[in-house]
Amino acid sequence: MENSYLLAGFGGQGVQTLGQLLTYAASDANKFATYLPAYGGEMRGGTSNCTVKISDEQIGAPAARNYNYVVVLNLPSYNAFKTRVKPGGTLFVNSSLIKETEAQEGIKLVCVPLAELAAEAGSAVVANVIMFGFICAYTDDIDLDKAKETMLKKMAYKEQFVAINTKAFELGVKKAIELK
Amino acid sequence: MENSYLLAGFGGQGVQTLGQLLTYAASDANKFATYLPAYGGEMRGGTSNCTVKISDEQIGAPAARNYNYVVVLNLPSYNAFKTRVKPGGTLFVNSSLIKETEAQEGIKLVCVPLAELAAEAGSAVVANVIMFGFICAYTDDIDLDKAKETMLKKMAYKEQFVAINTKAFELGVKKAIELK
Amino acid sequence: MSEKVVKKGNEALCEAALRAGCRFFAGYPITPQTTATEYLSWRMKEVGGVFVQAESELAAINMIAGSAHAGCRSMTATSGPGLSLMTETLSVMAGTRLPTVIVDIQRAGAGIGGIQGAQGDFYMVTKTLGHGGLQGLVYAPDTIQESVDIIYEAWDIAEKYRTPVFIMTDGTMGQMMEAVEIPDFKDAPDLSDQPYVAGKRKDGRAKRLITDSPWFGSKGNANDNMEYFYAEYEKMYESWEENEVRYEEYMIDEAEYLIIAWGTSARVAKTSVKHLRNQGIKVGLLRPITLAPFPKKQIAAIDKNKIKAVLTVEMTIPSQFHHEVTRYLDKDIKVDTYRRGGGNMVLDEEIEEAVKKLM
Amino acid sequence: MSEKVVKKGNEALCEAALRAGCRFFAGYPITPQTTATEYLSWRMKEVGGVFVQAESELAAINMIAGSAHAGCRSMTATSGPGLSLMTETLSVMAGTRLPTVIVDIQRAGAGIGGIQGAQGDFYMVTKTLGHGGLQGLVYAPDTIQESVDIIYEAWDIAEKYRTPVFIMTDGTMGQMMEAVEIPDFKDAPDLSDQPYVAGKRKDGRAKRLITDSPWFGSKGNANDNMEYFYAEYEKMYESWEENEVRYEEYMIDEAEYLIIAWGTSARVAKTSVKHLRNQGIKVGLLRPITLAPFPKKQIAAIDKNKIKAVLTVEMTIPSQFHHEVTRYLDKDIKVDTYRRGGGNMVLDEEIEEAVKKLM
Amino acid sequence: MAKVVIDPVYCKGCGLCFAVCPKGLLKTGDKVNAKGYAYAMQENEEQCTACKLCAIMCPDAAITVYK
Amino acid sequence: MAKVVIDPVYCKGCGLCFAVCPKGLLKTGDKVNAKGYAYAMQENEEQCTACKLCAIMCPDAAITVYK
Amino acid sequence: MESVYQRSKALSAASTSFCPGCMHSTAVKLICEVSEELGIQDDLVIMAPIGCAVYLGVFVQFDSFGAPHGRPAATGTGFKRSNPDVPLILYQGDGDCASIGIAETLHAANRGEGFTVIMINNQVYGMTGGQAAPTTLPGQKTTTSQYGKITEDMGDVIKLAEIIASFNAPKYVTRQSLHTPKNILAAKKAIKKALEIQINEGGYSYVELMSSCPTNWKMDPKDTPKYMEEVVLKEFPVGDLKG
Amino acid sequence: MESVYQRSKALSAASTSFCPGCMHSTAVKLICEVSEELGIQDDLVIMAPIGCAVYLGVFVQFDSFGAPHGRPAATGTGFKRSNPDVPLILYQGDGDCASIGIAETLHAANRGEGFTVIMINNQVYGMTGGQAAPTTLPGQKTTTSQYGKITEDMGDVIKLAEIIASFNAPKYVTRQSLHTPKNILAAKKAIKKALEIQINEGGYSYVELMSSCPTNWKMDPKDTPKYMEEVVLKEFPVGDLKG
Ligand SMILES: Cc1ncc(C[n+]2csc(CCOP(=O)(O)OP(=O)(O)O)c2C)c(N)n1
Ligand SMILES: Cc1ncc(C[n+]2csc(CCOP(=O)(O)OP(=O)(O)O)c2C)c(N)n1
Ligand code: SF4
Ligand code: SF4
Ligand code: SF4
Ligand code: SF4
Ligand code: SF4
Ligand code: SF4
Ligand SMILES: [Mg+2]
Ligand SMILES: [Mg+2]
Repeated sequence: MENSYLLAGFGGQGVQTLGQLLTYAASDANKFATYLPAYGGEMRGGTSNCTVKISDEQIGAPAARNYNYVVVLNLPSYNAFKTRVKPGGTLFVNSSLIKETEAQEGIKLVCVPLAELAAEAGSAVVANVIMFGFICAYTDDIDLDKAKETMLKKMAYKEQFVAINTKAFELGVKKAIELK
Repeated sequence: MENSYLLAGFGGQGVQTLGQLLTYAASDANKFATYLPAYGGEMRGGTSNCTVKISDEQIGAPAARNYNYVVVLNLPSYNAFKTRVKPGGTLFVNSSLIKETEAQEGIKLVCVPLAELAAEAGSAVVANVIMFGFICAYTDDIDLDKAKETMLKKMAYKEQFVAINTKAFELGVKKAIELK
Repeated sequence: MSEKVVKKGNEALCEAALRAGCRFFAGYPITPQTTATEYLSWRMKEVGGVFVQAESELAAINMIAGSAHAGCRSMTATSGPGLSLMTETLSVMAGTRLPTVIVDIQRAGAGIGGIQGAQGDFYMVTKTLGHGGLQGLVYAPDTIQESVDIIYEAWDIAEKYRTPVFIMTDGTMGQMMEAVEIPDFKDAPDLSDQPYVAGKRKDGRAKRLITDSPWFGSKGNANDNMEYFYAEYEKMYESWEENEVRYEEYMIDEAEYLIIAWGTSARVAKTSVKHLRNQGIKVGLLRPITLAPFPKKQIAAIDKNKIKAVLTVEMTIPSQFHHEVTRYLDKDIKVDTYRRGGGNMVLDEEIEEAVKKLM
Repeated sequence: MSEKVVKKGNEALCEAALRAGCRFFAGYPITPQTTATEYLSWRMKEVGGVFVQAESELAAINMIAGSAHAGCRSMTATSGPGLSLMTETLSVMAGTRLPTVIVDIQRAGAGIGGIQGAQGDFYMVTKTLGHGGLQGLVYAPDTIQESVDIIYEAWDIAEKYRTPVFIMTDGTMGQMMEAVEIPDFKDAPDLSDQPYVAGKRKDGRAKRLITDSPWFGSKGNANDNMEYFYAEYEKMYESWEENEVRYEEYMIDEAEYLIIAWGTSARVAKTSVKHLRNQGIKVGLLRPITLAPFPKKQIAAIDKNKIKAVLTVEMTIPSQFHHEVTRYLDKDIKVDTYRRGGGNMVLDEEIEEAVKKLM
Repeated sequence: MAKVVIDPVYCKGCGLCFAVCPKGLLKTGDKVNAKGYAYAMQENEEQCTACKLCAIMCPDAAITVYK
Repeated sequence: MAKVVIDPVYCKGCGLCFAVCPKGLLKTGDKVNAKGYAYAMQENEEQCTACKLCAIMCPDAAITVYK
Repeated sequence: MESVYQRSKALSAASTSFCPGCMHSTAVKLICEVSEELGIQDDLVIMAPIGCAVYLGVFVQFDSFGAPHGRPAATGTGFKRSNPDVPLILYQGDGDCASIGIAETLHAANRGEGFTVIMINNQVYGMTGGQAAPTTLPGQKTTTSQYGKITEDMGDVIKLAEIIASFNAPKYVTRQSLHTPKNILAAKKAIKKALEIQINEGGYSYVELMSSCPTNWKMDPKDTPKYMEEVVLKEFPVGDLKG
Repeated sequence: MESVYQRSKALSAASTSFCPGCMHSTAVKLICEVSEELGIQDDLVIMAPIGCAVYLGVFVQFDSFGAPHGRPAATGTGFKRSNPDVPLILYQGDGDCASIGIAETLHAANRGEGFTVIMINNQVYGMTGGQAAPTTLPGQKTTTSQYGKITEDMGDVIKLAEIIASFNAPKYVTRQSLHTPKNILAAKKAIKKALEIQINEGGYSYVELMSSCPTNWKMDPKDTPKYMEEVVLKEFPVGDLKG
């Protein structure tokens, strides 16, 4: 089993951290995982994106033509990447910023009201942690407890962040279960 | 017929000009001719030398292992190049500066008292022109009249030099005929 | 004890370099190498080494030469444009036979080109280090793990042969993260007895003259001496072909089709091989790990009676690696190439399609 | 009217460049190129052109690029170490496709090496202009006369293909004198309409963006656009193999032995061929005049039923040209090489001995 | 009677114009342009003196000043 | 009682020492060394004051000064 | 109502690729405005650097071409010598001009080549992600000086304008800043003067523009003017240095 | 009789390859004498340049190595940083140091690398046969300025010592001359001071030595001191510039 993810958003939305979290978590769960950022000058003033693959076997290309899961957190990303979902795959959109979405044949569209969830968590900064929880719960790629553990190890370097990150993660998980 | 020359001496003795004169003269006489100087940093504080080939046909390498004619104008050149004469070839030594010479088997040794001849010509500067005349007359590679013409064209850019260069050339020729 | 971590390719490589005893790094920022320079800018100090952000790649390469002359394990990392600027000094190093490590994190295209991973420096690095025709050893890992393992022994090999060693990765391998086992710290040997190391003359040893060794030899006059040494170098390069060739054979059992690829292309091709095998197509992969020496014999040994066709894969246009492979491949074997240029990565599905086209 | 003179190789070449319409030269002194720079330092002014003594070769090559962007026929000349310093910009020029002329007056060895003539820049110039794998056209005359004739049309070809053109001579050819026919002055064409020429926008023409053309194309996103152009470049290079290959066959009638050599080596080999023919040995010479495109087909066409053995000759060790020849030569033909290194010139008698050894 | 017009195509919402307006008329708007930037807007237009300071300051030449 | 000794191995006959000798004791000799240089010699040794100026001036460290 | 300030016609329709609040955009805008005012829009040629301004040619309505990182001054020399009548601007970053390209920069200035250098001093390598430049301030944190720049280790601040002003050949050498409207107007005047000298008398001119890199300074663009005023300009005082 | 001046033991038995009267030999001699006096003969490492002094290592009894033309300051940086205890001299020509290598020279000086540069200013490229250097005097005839150097064309005289002295990091910057015994003694003192600073305090020092190239100046060596006094030193005044 190999799953591929394309994660995209605006500079400040933390998609790189999101991609890295997925990779760390999958590795901690003894899976193979790769993370590849779009890097360098081309990002200037544009969107930020990265790709992640998670597999039971050694992974070849860390990128793909189309992805099992495409996660878009803002409108320009939606426009750029909405067609990059594999048949049978899922497109996650941040419905707080992306208001108008068209249904596409053969793929599943999942709307995540990220701003609302973040408000609930008490901070906009943890949007990517919410999304992390959401993805883990939705895709079942990574054991949820392991994922939370990894996230806390990487994100909660200060005691004060543990609670909010835990809450964010769980909000994401809850929402995923709801929408699944 | 192809003849090869190796000409060597001390920096100021004008061996490069000598080599070029031979090349100009042979070319003017519608022969093929090449001149190749030893060049660059390696000359610093050492001897100066060059090689000339004159032929009825297109010339290949402008240098050779050994030469038909080796002309050495000072002692270090004599020591360096005395063994580079082809069997049957000729070694011309400036006997004014090179006092002790050994005979070598199979080659001809010709001593040219260049200082004396230059004194006779009235200037040390024209030693190379003397040698030019000498070589032309000795080797018969180039028609003597043509050689003189070329020499005057190249060397006697000022009227006042015509006479002395002519004299130098002829002194060389005379000596060659004498020693031949 | 080695350590398993999830790290960026560039950072894992640099960490392994430190653990191999490298204590001098000079580099100039260039995408996609920057994360290497940035990492070492603080990490090198932690291990007591020297980090210099050079004013240019030209300066960087000469700095690591200077450090090598001091007996220190030194390295630089760069990408195509920077590597081109290093050419003159690379040829000096090959002439002086200085053991250093140069990492080329390739990006796309000639000139300014693009910043995405590519494999277009193959000829530049393998054919001749600048003018004069001398060479170095060139390694091309296909995973972060292999790049770590290779750099961990790179100086040992560099010092064994007194030669610059190249490690060629690319933007993809440099920027991506995956799990990797980083080996333990080991000590660099004392190199002060080496003929290229200057300073600290002990016990009245004679002075050393180490500029371009073929200059100061005793084999006749300057030309003949240089000629002698260069012929010796050639013999050394030939000995590499006997002793230092590395390659990987992947799922070649009963293969009827063979992919030949290196670095990231080969990594991707492995997935293709798996997929195709699952579809019952008997395909395998031959992957040169050393690009110089090139596995000439292994390629020449590919049996036309067993292999129906060969596909080379590389991430650069015009072809480079492909031409090198076909130089040695039996002329009777059908061969094609699949390439991407401009910084586009080859993808497993693309390779699979290309193999099927050959069938 | 052309003019017959006895001139140094470097000076004859430079004079012919001026007559071909070159009006910008930038160079940095390096033996054995210095006489070219020195000659043009005064002579360029006489014809109304610009001479710049650059602060380095790196500056020189960029200066001639700038002059080409101004629509001027520009050139530089250097030797190995200087050419290595130009590598990055050569790759830029190949990418931007700038028509310029680069003369490499080769000297011996890698690094500082020696200053005597040699042929060790073969790979560097023919395999890839630095990183990224692009190429230029490469000419290798074997006499001063041929170097004059080639440079006289060099810009015409450079402009036809929009490519840098290389002329490879060596210290011997550069420093020696012989009689040569120098052609008449001709006018350079007006290049202001060329897409790489900036300034003087007339009649409201649109602005031009000429940095690295593969950057600003319209073939999809940045990567795809670059990929497209590089594939086009490859096609152009392949077209050169059809249309631009030049070579000389010398006394090959009924030849049983064939020497393959270029530049000064080939010049010397001609004498050997004559000598051997006089001795009744049926030997001929095949001489590539273009090194890129390389006369692959001509070499591949050498008939094993007619030719008993081939001898390659080159003035560099380790082998470069030899490997390129054997890549194309029928494997059934016996082949050997005769080489000199360290700046030693090959001599006709040496080649003759080498041929006889093959018999 | 003066005003400024901020072109949403060019405005990147950097806010450099805010502090230089002597009247404090400029602020982040509530709309986002195609690139995703919340571009600037002028409020209390009637107080604008067309002093041009904002336009001079604007790196992206997004401001046209009318008088 | 002083004097200088000029080593013909190192002297290149450049003459730089000639003008700096306050006594004018140095000049081109009549012998030529292995490299072909007419090397310098001291005359009127007895006038030498061992002032060392010649030796300081000599680029090639060919002069030893005795006192 | 009439417009009293509008977008220069010498700017392209395309928005620049610079980050929000980046004063590279300011510099480009000023060059365009000056070219309009001098009526040289059709003639002016601009060289794009390797750096954040690498796509410069896309944003302006001039012919443009480029050079490898650090080499504009050499390439510009070749261009201008072959085309002395064409006004030429070399647009360069501080890394480009003062680090890798300092040899070409200084030698061209010393020869008095007839072009104008506009040097954007933002104290970092912007394009590659904020590494230290020769202009990085002592103590400044960058991605290669994560605990603050130690000059003993990484070198002191290089003041290129001062070095260039010490040469005889340059006709005009100035340092200006882009952090306030007043400074921007002064910078514009300087650019104009430089181009006028180039066109009317010929000769070399150098305009260094103190600029910002909010992205790599990790600073809200709104905070950059104050930081520049209080910290940066202390190290890099503005004003004419020559001519 | 006792010898009161003799050939330094740090010199090799081999005669230098420099031309008669060339002051390269003087400079090498002084370095050897200083190394003896400081007792660092076994430790001192000297970098040979590409230039007439390329064989420097043959003439002295020190470990030596080289760098490509123009790059000694970078190579020296690598060496000295990895071996801070070893005294290091970079022996360079004016072409090497101020033309092709000016970037490396200035950046190393600005970083304050802990070595001593001895720069031989003979106003030409000696080794390659006397082409113009950045130090060539206005009007001076060389093989690339056969009618005399026109500074508008070939660039003004570059005064490297002055530029280097304008940096903060260098500890000692001086220009001395080798054309009279008095100047030679002063030059020797300067070399000694530079090495003492390097060894005792650490830091960068630069000693420029005005020198001759009788061969390429086409001048009898005997005439060089007068020419240097009357012409060269007018353009390049001697004395300490810093420290
Ligand atoms: C030879 C070479 N080395 C390195 C690079 C990578 N590079 C691109 S831009 C840049 C620095 C840009 O900094 P600066 O000149 O200050 O411009 P800015 O982006 O800050 O405006 C570097 C190092 C390159 N393109 N080429
Ligand atoms: C890259 C490169 N370019 C050019 C040369 C040729 N070259 C050798 S020495 C030299 C100049 C030497 O002049 P300078 O540094 O002043 O030393 P000098 O000989 O005058 O002491 C040059 C240009 C070279 N060796 N390498
Ligand atoms: S023109 Fe002046 S008053 Fe009007 S918005 Fe701009 S800065 Fe404010
Ligand atoms: S300065 Fe310009 S770009 Fe920035 S917010 Fe104001 S109008 Fe927008
Ligand atoms: S020591 Fe003084 S007096 Fe004696 S020869 Fe030398 S300079 Fe003259
Ligand atoms: S200065 Fe020295 S080398 Fe010159 S002539 Fe006098 S002793 Fe000889
Ligand atoms: S990275 Fe910095 S310099 Fe580059 S565009 Fe962004 S803010 Fe401007
Ligand atoms: S060429 Fe000039 S610098 Fe070189 S050794 Fe001779 S005199 Fe000295
Ligand atoms: Mg910058
Ligand atoms: Mg010099």
